[in-house]
Amino acid sequence: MDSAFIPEGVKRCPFPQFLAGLGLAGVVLAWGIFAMLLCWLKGLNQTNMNDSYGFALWIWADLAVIALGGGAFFSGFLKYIVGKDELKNIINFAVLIGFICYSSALLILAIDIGQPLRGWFIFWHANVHSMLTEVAFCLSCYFGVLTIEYIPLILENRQIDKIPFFHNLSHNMHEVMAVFAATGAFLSFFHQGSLGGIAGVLFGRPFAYREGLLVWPWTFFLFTWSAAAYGPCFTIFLIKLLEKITGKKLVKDNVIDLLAKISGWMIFTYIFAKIIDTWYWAVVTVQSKGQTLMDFYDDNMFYGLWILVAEIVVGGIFPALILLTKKGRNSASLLWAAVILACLGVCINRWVMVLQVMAIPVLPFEDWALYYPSWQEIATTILPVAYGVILVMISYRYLPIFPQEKELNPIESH
Amino acid sequence: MKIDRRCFLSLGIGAAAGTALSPLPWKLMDDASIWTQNWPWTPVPPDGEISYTDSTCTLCSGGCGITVRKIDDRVVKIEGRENHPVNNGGICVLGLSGTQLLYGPTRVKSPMKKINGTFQKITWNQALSEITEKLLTLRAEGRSHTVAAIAGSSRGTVSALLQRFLTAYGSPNFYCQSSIEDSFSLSHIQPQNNKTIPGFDLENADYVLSFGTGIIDGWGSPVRMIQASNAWKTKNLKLIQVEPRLSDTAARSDEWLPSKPGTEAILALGIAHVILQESLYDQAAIDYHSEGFVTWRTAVLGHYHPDKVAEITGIDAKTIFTVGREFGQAEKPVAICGRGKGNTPVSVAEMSAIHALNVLVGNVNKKGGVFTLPEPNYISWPEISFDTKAETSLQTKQIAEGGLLHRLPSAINEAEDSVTLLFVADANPCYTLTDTKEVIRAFKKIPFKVSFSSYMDETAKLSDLILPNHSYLERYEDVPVTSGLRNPVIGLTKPIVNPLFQTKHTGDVIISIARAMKGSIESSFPWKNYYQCLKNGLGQHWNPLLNNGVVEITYIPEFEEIPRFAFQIPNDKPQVLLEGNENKMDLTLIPSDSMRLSSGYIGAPPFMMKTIPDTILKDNNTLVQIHPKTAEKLELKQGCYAILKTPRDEKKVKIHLSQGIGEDIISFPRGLGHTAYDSYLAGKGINFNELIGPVEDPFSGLDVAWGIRASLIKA
Amino acid sequence: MTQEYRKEKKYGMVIDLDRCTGCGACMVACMAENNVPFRDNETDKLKSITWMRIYQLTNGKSYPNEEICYLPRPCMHCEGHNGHSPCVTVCPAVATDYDRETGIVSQIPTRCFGCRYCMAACPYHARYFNWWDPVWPEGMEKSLSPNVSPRMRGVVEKCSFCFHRYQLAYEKAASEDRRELRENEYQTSCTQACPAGAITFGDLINKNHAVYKIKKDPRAFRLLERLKTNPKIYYLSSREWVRRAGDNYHPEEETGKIKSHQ
Amino acid sequence: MFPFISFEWVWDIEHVVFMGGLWYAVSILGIGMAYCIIKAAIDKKEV
Repeated sequence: MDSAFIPEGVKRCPFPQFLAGLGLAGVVLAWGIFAMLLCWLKGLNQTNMNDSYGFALWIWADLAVIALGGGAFFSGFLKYIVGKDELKNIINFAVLIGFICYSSALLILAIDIGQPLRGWFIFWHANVHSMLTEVAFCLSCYFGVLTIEYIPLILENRQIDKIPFFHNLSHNMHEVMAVFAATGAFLSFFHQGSLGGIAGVLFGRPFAYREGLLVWPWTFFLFTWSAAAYGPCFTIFLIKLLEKITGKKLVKDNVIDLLAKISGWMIFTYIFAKIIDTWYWAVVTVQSKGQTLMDFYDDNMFYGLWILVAEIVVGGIFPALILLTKKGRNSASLLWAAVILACLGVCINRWVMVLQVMAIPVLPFEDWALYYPSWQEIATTILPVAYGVILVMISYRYLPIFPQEKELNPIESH
Repeated sequence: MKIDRRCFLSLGIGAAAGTALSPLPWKLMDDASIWTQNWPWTPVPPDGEISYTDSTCTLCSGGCGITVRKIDDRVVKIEGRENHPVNNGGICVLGLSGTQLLYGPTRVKSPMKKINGTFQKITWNQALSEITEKLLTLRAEGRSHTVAAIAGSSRGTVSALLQRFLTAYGSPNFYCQSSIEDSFSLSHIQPQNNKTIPGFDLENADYVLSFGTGIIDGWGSPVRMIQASNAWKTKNLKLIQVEPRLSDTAARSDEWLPSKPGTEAILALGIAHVILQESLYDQAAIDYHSEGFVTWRTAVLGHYHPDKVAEITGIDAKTIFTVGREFGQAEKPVAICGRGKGNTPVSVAEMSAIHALNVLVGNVNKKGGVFTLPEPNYISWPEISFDTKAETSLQTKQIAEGGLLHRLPSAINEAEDSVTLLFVADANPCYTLTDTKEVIRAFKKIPFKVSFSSYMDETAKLSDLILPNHSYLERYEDVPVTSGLRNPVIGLTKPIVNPLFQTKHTGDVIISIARAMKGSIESSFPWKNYYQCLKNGLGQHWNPLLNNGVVEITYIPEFEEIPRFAFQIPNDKPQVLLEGNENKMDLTLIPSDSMRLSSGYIGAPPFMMKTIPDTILKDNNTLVQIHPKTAEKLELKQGCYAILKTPRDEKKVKIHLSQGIGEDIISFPRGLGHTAYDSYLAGKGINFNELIGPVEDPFSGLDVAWGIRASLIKA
Repeated sequence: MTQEYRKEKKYGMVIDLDRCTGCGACMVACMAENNVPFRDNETDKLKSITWMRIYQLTNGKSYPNEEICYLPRPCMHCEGHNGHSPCVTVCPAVATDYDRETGIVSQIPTRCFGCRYCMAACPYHARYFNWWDPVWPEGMEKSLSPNVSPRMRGVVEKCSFCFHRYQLAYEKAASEDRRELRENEYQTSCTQACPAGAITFGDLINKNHAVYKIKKDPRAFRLLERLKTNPKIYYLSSREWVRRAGDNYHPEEETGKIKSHQ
Repeated sequence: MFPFISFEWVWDIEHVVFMGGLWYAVSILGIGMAYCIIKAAIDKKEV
């Protein structure tokens, strides 16, 4: 039925099955959109956020998807700047995931702010000292870059490609893509960093506050680093997941292996830096504020040292060690474990840097503030997932996302 | 030109690009944000000319001077009046929230009549003729004495007018809520047929021994007391607080004596024992001010040795000795009583035991001490004229024996048709009287109830006719203040704004009813209107009052006019016992007062509700305070629900653990649990008065219940 | 000192906790002055807008040795280092600013777009978000003051040291050809209302103002001084445990002895 | 945001560096895209 649009030489599921899948994701999407509209029309009283939890689930989701979407900029950086050419087989997908993650992040931000119609004030009345301004600028610009990187992919659709203008445009864009990618990497570096800076500059919150270099707290660099380290893991995870779902091999092992190895090194070095940072912070920064490490992990119902262990050891050291060893990378189950743990690790890190910061009392006479999200918050947080699934489904069906798919899955002529 | 897909696509993209480059989206974006900055549903208060007018607050018995800020004819803020003898610029949460009462949804906007269970608007003419007819019929039937009235206070012209009307009409059934002043008066021998009121020169005292008095929790004139307590801080004066609970006053005192609840009188006698034993008393002053000292002295020395007192009160003997000595040796020591806000009387025995300390050390009727003052009868009106009807029906016995309001509900419940018509002015008995369930049952038995309330309170809601008074910011009225001051003060409320609704001054309503009754009743009310009645009644005080907004009544009594304190020989158990079976209910429930809770007849406005901590009210639940050990015994946890049972009622409460209360005591916030007023107040928490009932002082008959036995069971 | 220097003011407060009775008058005075909205259920204190909030501190001892201290907490109007208060630096849209003329941290609700970053930055929880549209029951909007615009849903608000009072006082002074305000001409609503006289307000760097002297009282401390927020609210307490509750201390450290940054 | 236009603009190092970086990035993207589109249009005509 839609075979004219499906890339040549690949096999896709029957159209009704595709539609059913779309419908399923669509229902979840509709639920999310309903919640989103509630938040916009009735206001943020639809959430369980409060004056102690000005930042809550959404901001975590925002930071998490941006970290996970970091695979796009880092693979782009590796391919176009460093020159790891094998990654061209994965870059399309990385760009797609990045596009989904970043558009979701922007949407979440638009729901999260109390006055969405005034959101553009962040540009117009920009305060250049605010990390959030930096985030907004770099995030929107980088989203522009991702769109630019995604457009040629769309233009490669069989039908669109027939139009000479689009064919040429696609060609031209590929030619200058390195420039765009470089700009993207530059922007990414800053917005990933400034997202880290958001927590790090809070000198009123000893749990979040970090010393740093010039105007940038250490979390600035740690966030960039961790996004570059963990983002590719998420890309690998999704490729593996897609391969499982489609029952096809989509990317050659050597490509995955290369990305996994780079990711492993990145995680390893990141977690090393993170441990030093945590140690310095616990021993010097926190002490100077009259507090001790255990003030942040004690005397409440949820946050214990387990979360620090989960983030650094389980979600950091473990996946790093697996990905660094050839054996680990070659074992399907270990690779699965590594990428899942890594994704969890970075998500925990973002959680801690948002929600635990809010939970910890700073005034000695205040108590821990614990919070659970309302269904509207959960629905709007799941919304991007449904949206992502739909976009992946459509893109996978109609666009040549995986250049190696044809070669790996030859169709017997009919 | 053929419109194919290709063309369509290009057109679409072109259009999008064109629109994006045009000013349109930017203009829309800008307009949208400007719209959010001016949302039509977010009010924009109109600007106008600022003016300030002085008046007097009537929301509690404190009588603070206020300065009202207006923008054109709108009241926007109430502030404390500078240099006012009562509050000198200070103000409390209730006084500050007054604008919300003026403009709030609880106002009764016109006369209302209950028809088939719902209120309907009627005109003033209809309302007045209806009430007049009722009164005339009752009088013709010879049932004048079945008309009763409840007033919030026994003082002031409006209360006096109502009482005057009842008297002229021929009913002896005029009631007011008893107060701690009654206890004080009864512990003195009156030289004339007049009440004795206490005057406290607390600012000049140098040692304050408080028996449960909520000095900064709303006792006396609250703002003035807070100011006095700070004057003590500056002067390094010692404040000793005797109280079972760590109230704000106790927390602020120099020494908190956590006595067992209800044993205050015994502790006072123990302290007296020390003073007597160590001869720290002032014999000359005792002779001058009191009677019956010698026998009393023997009794106290015989029965109240600190060791024994320590056992009963839980305060160790050493402390009793120290306090006794300090009190006896201080230059101007003052002992005061009246639990919490002091709105409920204490037994005469307790009052005597405590005030005896002041008399012993001779700190009576002198600077820094307690004064015995005559009731300030400042209103001078012509004599009431009676017809024979009135004269005879005035001879009937009061429905509630001794004129005690707390006896009224049971009297009504016991006898049919004892009250056929009830007026309620400046009072909310269906909320403030204890054993509220019984009160409401009695209230419902009365065929015709008339409320003068400005607000739809519990009593107004249950009435058959509401004749709404102007709010205190819309009317003239004298505001007599005696509570805790050195000298009585008369304040004046003034109309700050024109009446917003179709309300009428209660004074005017009473006068017009009286005039419509004709005959001797009419001639007892020879005034055109309330304003004239007020002006004439205040005589010499009127001009200074009108000019300054406040006058102080300084009166130095002659020797023979001074009421003399009567030393009461303490019996074996001077403490008031609690209602309830000790074996079935082994906990003691006591109320707790706070400045942020309004427990009087005015319910808390929204601003005030905002200040209530979540350890007292959470959602619609009242939290009771208990000691962690009590909780452990009862298997209760912080924040859990429990059923609180007393002999009068049972309620579901939440538990709050506190180290500020002794074991086996439950502290319950007073002032919540309204069922009327607005959605900001109604249904929030539980009314303490529902859980407790009257316990009479055998000597005076006053309701002196200070708590009740209770049990707590995990819900 | 030059004329230029004299023009700069640092308005601040000294709150005497020995005098404060916790009566709540400052809270309501603030609400009434600043058109603070209210709702049916205000018992969730994490969603209840109280620019001035009173904390109840306890010494943590058991009955009958427990002690209570009330601590009123307005916005601290932190100066941070050279005007870099925790919230001002993070606001992406300059909706909150440190006014160098008065030392007041301003908040412009029409500029704010509700990102709540400033709330995350403030360790004192002095900032409040309008989770709901403010609604006044019919008729009660008459009690609103025109000097302070009611805030719409979705924006952050906080104590402004009654900045409108400063402006009104300044206008009045200007009309009388005076360049400087007298101490009593500009006082906040809470200061004025406090029946305990616990709050003193004035210019912290003006030698003639009461606060200038009182802040040097040995009982004085500020909240969380170690965080270098440099707040302009000083507290006085003669009780050591109260002063110690004002900051985080290691067990071996002596109360008030930590060298703080200026 | 815009020098000369926005009233918040201050000629200090922060604004110059931060906004400079921003406008630099935006220019690259804008010029790049413009180049691609125009070239594509021209190429199309030549086909």
